[in-house]
Amino acid sequence: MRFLGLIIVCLTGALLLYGTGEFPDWGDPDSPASIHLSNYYIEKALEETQVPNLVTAVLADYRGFDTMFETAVVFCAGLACFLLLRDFKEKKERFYRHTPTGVILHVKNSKKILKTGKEFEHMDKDWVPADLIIKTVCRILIPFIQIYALYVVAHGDFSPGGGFQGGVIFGSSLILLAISYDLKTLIQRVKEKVLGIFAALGVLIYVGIGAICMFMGGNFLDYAKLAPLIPGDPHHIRALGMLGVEIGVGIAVTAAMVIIYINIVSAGRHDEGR
Amino acid sequence: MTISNNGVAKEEGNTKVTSLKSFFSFLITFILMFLSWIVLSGKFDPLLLWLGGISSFLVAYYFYDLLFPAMEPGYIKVFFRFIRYTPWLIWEIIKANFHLLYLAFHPRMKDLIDPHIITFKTNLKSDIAIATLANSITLTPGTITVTADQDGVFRVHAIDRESAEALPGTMLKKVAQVFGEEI
Amino acid sequence: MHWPIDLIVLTFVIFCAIGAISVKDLLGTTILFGAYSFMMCLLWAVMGAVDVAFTEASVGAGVSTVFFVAAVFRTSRRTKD
Amino acid sequence: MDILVVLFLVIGLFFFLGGAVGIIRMPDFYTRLHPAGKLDTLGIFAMVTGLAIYNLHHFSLEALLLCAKMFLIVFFVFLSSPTATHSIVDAGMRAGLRHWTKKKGKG
Amino acid sequence: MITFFLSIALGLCFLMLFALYRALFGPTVLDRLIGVNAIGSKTVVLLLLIGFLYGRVDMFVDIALAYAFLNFVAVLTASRYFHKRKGLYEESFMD
Repeated sequence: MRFLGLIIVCLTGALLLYGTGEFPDWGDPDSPASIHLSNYYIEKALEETQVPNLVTAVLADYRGFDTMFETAVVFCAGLACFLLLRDFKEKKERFYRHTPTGVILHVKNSKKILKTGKEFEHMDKDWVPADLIIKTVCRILIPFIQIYALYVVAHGDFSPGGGFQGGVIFGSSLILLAISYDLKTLIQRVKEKVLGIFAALGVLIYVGIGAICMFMGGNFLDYAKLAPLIPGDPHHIRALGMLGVEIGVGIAVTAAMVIIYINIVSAGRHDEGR
Repeated sequence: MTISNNGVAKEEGNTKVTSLKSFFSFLITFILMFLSWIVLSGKFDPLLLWLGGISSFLVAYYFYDLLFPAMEPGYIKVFFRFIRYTPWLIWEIIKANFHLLYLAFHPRMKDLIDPHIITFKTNLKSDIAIATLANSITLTPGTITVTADQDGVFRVHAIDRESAEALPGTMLKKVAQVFGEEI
Repeated sequence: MHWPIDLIVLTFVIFCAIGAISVKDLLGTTILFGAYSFMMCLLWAVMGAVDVAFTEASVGAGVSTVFFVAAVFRTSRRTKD
Repeated sequence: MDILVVLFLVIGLFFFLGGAVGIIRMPDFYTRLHPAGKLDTLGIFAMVTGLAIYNLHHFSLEALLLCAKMFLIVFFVFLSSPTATHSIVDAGMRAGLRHWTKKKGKG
Repeated sequence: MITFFLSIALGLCFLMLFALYRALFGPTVLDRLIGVNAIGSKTVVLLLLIGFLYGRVDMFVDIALAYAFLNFVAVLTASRYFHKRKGLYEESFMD
């Protein structure tokens, strides 16, 4: 059976390689892909949008619908992870740890919840104490990473990056908090509810900017119609609209990444860690 | 917005001092974040500067206790002493790296190396001093910190006898002097 | 102009891909997949597609490795075939 | 000036070469980490210094800020690389990997 | 100077082969991790060199910075796995 699979794969590969012979050359100026739209983008984009980074102009302005639904897909991924994995059932077994000595109590099959205070605290089976060096270094690094992520979001117009990449980096800085301390620390700082609201809010910002353009009398996501609302140079209005959209994407992606991580790593119970 | 296992001392009674301290740590975090924003951005556009201000405010407001859990006035001195410590560390790293290069290119390497684990105890108290010492040990070739815990007990994996013998001496003294602790 | 780097990195990408599907241990596969993403990011950067390289570096190498490790952590490390 | 750049880059490459050879030749996991974690760090330091000097040929504020940005990478690597090394060693210790010693080194 | 940068970049690519060997054929998972870490640290410099080859360093520095950070996160996550699960060979994995 595996041999048959190998033969089929090889045949398909050979067919595809045969098909590449008909392709235009690499970087051919007369290829169908680069005679219609690309020239227009390259010539007009800077003049029309005042955004130096062509990729951002294409992604957030000319093909704004595409990016909007991409953001919606990321949001849906977060939602799917939450709905499939989140487990609201009450735990049967509980673990308590005596803080001064480190003795672990294991309570089975009891509905009663012991009182936790200074002496005893909740803990989980998988919990290991956070490593001192990793903890300290991550504590120092995380704010710098976050400012870098926000920089990437804000400078989507000038340099590579944008909402998606910045959001992912911000999300992984929060994930780093969960890795270096434990999951409880992250959940205490950033509540689950807040994450859900933010994930929806990011998509809402994107759609809302588009809808405001519609109310102002333009097409959906036609940023030029926003000019009366915002003071400043009307030439830059498209760049400003793109900035708003990027911020929405960043918020949505950050929240979705953290939701996915939390739900996967604790199998939906949110209890790994103390 | 505090980390429970962070060792943040919560003294009851003088909440005013605590809030003042947290305000100072917020301020210093804000300034650091804004400086790094300027270095990253490299553009002095008013819109971008405003955005930088807002982002550094957000980071400093929500995560001020990460960078400086409890701001002490002595931290500024520690910072300058740390800057004076860095060139010595880099020189030490370069010096010792050539030793490791010699080991890596030696044809009879397996006769030269003799890996073993040593344990020693120090009296360092604060987290950041222990982490600095551990990272310095790791950066100086020939030795890697395996574990370092709250009590200041270090387990170090050394690649040969020579680099193991030099271990707790000068570097520990320098680090303790930087952070103002007893040896 | 940069075709030597292009060619070498492309070869490495193929090695990484073959390694990632032939290793039996799923954690090892995850790590090799991270290496594959690193190489892929380098390849995009050599070709001049800076934004794609950034996306690959942030999503492929960083977050997806984290998610895969988290998933392996909750399931098992064996493959069935 | 150019000589300095060439010197730094070649030194960095040499460190990287040492690290690569060490990774191949060392007998076990723990000893492999020694060249991997540290020679690479110094290699990055040397090479970024060389590139920053090259970048300062046309002196301006932007070039200076770009150099600062490059040294941000160095700062980051100097903090994160030993931590990653320590983390890997700790993982190996907890996983129960024996370390290579001279007496039973043949195995 | 550009030719020199290109040759340095080619040298780094060649050195990457050693780390790739360790990543592909490392006996244990942790050896692979070392290999990936070494690949990452070489790639940071390689990205900067490519930036100089294109003459647009300001763009490539961003990627290099993000790269250094995400390499750290990936390695930390994979090694944190062993802090929580004990044992290199798990669940009768060896047979």
